[in-house]
Amino acid sequence: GPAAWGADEPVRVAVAANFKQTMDRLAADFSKRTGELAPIVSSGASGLLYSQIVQGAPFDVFFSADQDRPVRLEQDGLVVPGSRYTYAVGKLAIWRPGRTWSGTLEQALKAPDVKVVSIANPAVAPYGVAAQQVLEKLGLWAKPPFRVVQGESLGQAFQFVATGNAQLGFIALSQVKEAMSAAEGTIANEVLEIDSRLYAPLAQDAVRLKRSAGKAAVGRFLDFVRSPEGRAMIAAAGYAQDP
Amino acid sequence: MNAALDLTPLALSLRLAAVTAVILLILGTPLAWWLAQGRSRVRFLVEALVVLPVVLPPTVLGFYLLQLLGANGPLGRLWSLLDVRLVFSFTGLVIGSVIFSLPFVVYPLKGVFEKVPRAQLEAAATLGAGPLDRFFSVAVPASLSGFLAAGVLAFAHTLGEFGVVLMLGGNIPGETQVLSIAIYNHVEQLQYPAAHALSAGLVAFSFVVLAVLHFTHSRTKAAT
Amino acid sequence: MNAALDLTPLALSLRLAAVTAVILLILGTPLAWWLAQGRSRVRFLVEALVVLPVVLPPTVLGFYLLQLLGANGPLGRLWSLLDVRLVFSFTGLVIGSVIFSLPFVVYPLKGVFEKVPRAQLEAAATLGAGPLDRFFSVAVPASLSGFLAAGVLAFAHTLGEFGVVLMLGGNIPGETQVLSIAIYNHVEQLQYPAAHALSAGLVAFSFVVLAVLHFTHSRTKAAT
Amino acid sequence: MTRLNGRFTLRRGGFLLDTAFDSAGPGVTALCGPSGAGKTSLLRCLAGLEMPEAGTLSVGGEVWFDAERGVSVPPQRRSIGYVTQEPSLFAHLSVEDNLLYGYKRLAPSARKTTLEDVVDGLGLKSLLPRRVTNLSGGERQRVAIGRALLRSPQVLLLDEPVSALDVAGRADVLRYLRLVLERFAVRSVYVSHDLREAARLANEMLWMEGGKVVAQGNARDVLTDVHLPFAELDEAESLLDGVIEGHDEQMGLTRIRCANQALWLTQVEAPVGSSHRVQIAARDVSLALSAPGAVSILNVLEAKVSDLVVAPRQPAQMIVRLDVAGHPLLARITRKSALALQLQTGTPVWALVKSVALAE
Amino acid sequence: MTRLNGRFTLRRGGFLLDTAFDSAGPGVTALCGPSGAGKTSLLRCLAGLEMPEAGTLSVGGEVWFDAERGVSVPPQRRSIGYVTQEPSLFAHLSVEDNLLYGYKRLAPSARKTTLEDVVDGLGLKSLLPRRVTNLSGGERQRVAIGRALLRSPQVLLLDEPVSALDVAGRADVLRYLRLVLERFAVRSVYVSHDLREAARLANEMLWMEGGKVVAQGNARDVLTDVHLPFAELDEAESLLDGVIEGHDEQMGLTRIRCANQALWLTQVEAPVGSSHRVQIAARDVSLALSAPGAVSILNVLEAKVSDLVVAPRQPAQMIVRLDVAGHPLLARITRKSALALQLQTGTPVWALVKSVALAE
Ligand SMILES: Nc1ncnc2c1ncn2[C@@H]1O[C@H](COP(=O)(O)OP(=O)(O)OP(=O)(O)O)[C@@H](O)[C@H]1O
Ligand SMILES: Nc1ncnc2c1ncn2[C@@H]1O[C@H](COP(=O)(O)OP(=O)(O)OP(=O)(O)O)[C@@H](O)[C@H]1O
Ligand SMILES: [Mg+2]
Ligand SMILES: [Mg+2]
Repeated sequence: GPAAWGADEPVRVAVAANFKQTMDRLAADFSKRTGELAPIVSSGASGLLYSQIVQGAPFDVFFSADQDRPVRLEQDGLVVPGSRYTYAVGKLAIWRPGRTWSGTLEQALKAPDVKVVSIANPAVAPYGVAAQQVLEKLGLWAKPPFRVVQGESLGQAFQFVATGNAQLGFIALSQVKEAMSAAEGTIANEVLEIDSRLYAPLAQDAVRLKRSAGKAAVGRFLDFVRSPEGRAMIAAAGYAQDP
Repeated sequence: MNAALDLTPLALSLRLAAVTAVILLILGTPLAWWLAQGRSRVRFLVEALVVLPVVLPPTVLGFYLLQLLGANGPLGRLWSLLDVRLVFSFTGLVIGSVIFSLPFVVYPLKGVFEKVPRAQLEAAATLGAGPLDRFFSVAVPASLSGFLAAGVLAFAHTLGEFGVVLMLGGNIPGETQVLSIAIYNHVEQLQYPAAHALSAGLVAFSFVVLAVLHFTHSRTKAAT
Repeated sequence: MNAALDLTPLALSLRLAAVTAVILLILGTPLAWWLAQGRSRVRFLVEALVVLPVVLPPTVLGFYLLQLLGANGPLGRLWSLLDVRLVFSFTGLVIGSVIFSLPFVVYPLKGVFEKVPRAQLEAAATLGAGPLDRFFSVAVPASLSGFLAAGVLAFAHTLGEFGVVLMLGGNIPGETQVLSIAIYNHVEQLQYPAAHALSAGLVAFSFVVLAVLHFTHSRTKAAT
Repeated sequence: MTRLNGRFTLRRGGFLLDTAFDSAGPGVTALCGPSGAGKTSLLRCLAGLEMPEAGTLSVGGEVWFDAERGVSVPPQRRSIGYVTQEPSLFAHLSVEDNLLYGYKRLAPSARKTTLEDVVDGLGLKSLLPRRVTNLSGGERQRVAIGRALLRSPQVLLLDEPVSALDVAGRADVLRYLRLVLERFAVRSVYVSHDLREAARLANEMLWMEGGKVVAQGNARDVLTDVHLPFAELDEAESLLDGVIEGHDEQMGLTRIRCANQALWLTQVEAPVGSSHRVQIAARDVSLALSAPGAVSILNVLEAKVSDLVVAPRQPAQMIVRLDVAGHPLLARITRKSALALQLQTGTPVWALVKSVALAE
Repeated sequence: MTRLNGRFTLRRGGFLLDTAFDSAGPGVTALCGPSGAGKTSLLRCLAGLEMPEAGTLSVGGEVWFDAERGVSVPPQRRSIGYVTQEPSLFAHLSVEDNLLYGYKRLAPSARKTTLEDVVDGLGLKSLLPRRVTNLSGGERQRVAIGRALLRSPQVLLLDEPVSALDVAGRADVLRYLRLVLERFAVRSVYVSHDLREAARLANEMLWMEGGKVVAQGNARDVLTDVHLPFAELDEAESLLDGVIEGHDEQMGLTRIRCANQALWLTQVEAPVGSSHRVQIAARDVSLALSAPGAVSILNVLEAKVSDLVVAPRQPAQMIVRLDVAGHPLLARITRKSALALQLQTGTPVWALVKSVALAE
């Protein structure tokens, strides 16, 4: 029942799937430093989290993968006014397993053995939109010399490459670190970060939800995420900060 | 974070699958019996209706259920008067799973119920058994394999279910984060070893449970 | 993007569901018959095995199938020698859907096959019908409702399926982007009117098809 | 006793059951008729398993069915035992549990018999723990009979209950059945194609054809009416009531006085002075104009021809109805013999009775 | 003709079928015995529906089963028609399609009969378009018989095929069956609890008890052997072969010469001079020491007592085997009569035969 979010309740965080691991680390670190309860982290696609929040999901803060959904929540009046801010800006990269990087992005994409390229679904994932923009800029979107397969999420776009079904994939730079931490071995030298001018900034916004009112720990957690320590952890995960 | 060792999602999944299977058997049995043996002319409409939950993608079904049962949904408001939250709780998972696996219980049961020999039901009636008594003393024992099938499908389908549960439950660790979501998360987070371990465990565990169930059932059949 | 008017995903979904249901009936029927009437002692193991595809979350199942059937997977390599691509193609969708809906075909069929009267099979044998002939001339007509149930479940479950299809298909518009993915995308993008329109269309269409099927079946049963 | 009366109109495809019946009882009413006459359909209406479009049924004064008033007592609340033409045992229960199915559903006070009694009477002892699916045809029938008896019904419906039994087994079962029916004053409707079997049990007979009861009455009268279909059957027979006069222990015979004359039959266990009914097959009766000399035929009765017709389906045979001191007795002889003996109504004759059996 | 011989060992729970048999044919072999004797089990072994642990079966010289050599021709490749004790019609097919099921699966050249013939012979015309689920018991049996006949089998297995038919229907069906069996020289094994019925059809009889064939032989000999179980049955009877001597058109009678004496029976449609077999029920035979005077009994035969025993189950009765010019004839009389007539082996007697019927 509603009594469940009393004062000594842990902070409940809804986070876009691509930021989940970073959030897990932030939460653990927060708890270790402050001695407070570790926040409970629920992840999902941003659009689904949005629907759940509208329907009263018990989340205190929402870390979206884009700016659109937090804005919508603001308009819906579910957000503590003034709490929206950009907590990270994503970096797009391409991953070409099996070879140490050389040459340009364009060369890589036009290599004859690149038959399948995976991206996140532009319809649902901001990174997909960014990938589409890159391909458009390079004139490879309308009639690509390869097949474009779309993952429902960044994770799936990554898996298509990881399983060898795509020779090249557009991923988030943050996934490189994740893959390393997940003992996939380092793939850092198989990855090329894409010039951020080729795509619109991947700003990811967070909001504090109104229902967290009166729960002081929420403010402390958000402060921690915004603190230099928190920002350092986000940067280390492969994100830029708000420009 | 070493989620591979966190057994909460597994326990939650098993509890959810068991509760769902039991509720589905309780709800699905009379429905299937009515479909199989009833005389109403509109049965075919209900037969079609029962299948509809699975033609929608689970996440989308979950989305609509969320609209219906959520804080702003018509049913959600009603229940919140009773201080019961239907979504983002175990209750929500159960409701979603029950709806989503309904056809997999109703159809196999209906199939075997149709084959209960009418002569045996009539014999039971002339021997003094009323409709309910006939159902339990004749139809149920003659349909055990159907119950097993229905239960197994409901249990397994609920174990693997993901979209509805994610939507209605909210992926809250320790509360609504079931095993399927946990595995999904691991895959999504590229934590493959953890995903493999959990998947293998789930598959092996399910296999053993199912094999034991079927083996026991085949023994029972041979014995009676 | 006005996908509400784009009927390609719908056509693809229907084709996928139909092909999957047909293949599943073709594969599932002998398997179910063997499980129902065979004498092997290891049937219970196979019965358990058949259910395993649904205990894994669909996306995760898709992930493993991708490993197996993909370019670097053992089966994928084999088939690529024949210049057949198993993933990111309609073939891939079909394979994934078939595996994922297998229990929903095998179990209902097995249920009715078990109830085919042995006396009738024996009568057919003494009248000169070999095993295959007996199966088609006695068991199949006696099990029509089981086939209907199996077909309906396979069709509907494939229509709504999402995770496996997404993983094996790669969501390629016009090729592997089925309706369930399209609807999901709309929901995810908060394009609710489009999502509602597609969902309502899918549900209404399915309802009509299913109702007609069941109505026809109930007529046939009454007539013979 | 329990009177069964009513009428039913039931349409099933091209078949129309449309008949009235009134059977006062007591005891067994035999229901006979050709295949497809509607015997099973009538029993199903009595049991409440068919819902006639029109009609009524009252049993011992209680209304069980009345289409107009919308009354229809469901089968489980009619006190019936129904042994169907093809036994439908519960495949998932053992023989014992099949037998006890109806018994368990009775209030202990309503139980008229016990498992032991029925098991002994029907010879089911060795079958009790068996599953029913691999019983032989005759075993299945006996279990079905036992199950119906253990329900201790007011009315017992028997649809060819012993058709799969061999002659000896059939006799055993019928003997036991007769005993139970009498002991508990059960009303019974008994479908049989074997007229001798039916006559041995029945007080009353119904003959159905084309969905209608076309002849009905006291078994003795119906059986010996030369204008009714019974008399023309191979198994036609007569029933005579009598009193036991004595036993010839040495020969194993019993003398019974029927129609004021003595008849010998195989010794029966019954006290001198007790009343019994005997049955005499028409084909076992020969006729002579004078008292015969030394023959192996024990029983010779003085009689008078009261009616005679040519057997409708066998024109070489005549059916002769005799009057034995007021009691009807059927004889079947060839037309040649009848002509040689110059039989006509009123001719005094000697009836040579080859075989006499106790009917009850 | 098709000889059936072999032996089977088949264990089913507590029951052991363990018997050898050798039935040379031609024609019908009757299989009788008490309920649970193993008759159905034996037929199922013949049909190939049971797999005996040991044994052999050869039919007309062809090996259908040999456990040791691992030979077992599957049912569908044995040329059998099997009418089971409880008819198992195909519920999803019409009566017509049921009838044609086996027929359609035969090469046209192997078809010995036609749908029309069978439908006419069994009176199934009006049932053809019907679904089988609502047929009456007797109708179901006739359809099952028709279905088996239309398979044009070499061997026909009949398990109480007419148990649900009324007397007239039964006679019609058996008449037709006899016709077909003869016309197409079909070998048949016929289980029946009605000995008269069996005798009317059979050349040979097997008696089973407790899973074993305990008596076997020519129907005439087996039936009249006073030491075999047949003779003690109520329905015990004798078979005599004879030649038609003439017809009495006016009286509707036929004279047949059997055992050198004349017997009268209901007129039959058969040319003078043709051979026939007649059956005489033991209970229809009375004995006299002197030639009787005017009686309605047409047939009086000179005979000699060749054997006599007290009926094992009915100690008041005696079973007497007569020798009528070398042919055996059974009579059943009371012990009292036997004593009065002072019968012993060798006593010359007159056999008064109440009723004679054509057996084939
Ligand atoms: N739905 C139906 N449509 C047409 N005829 C039907 C239907 N149901 C029953 N009949 C016919 O009704 C008749 C009476 O059936 P019933 O079973 O009462 O006969 P019966 O007297 O018991 O015969 P039997 O002695 O052969 O068992 C049969 O000829 C049967 O074919
Ligand atoms: N699995 C089993 N376990 C124990 N006994 C069995 C089994 N199967 C059959 N029997 C017994 O075998 C015996 C022979 O059966 P069968 O059906 O051959 O008898 P039958 O001679 O045809 O009798 P009926 O005249 O009653 O039909 C029966 O007593 C039956 O109960
Ligand atoms: Mg009937
Ligand atoms: Mg039998």
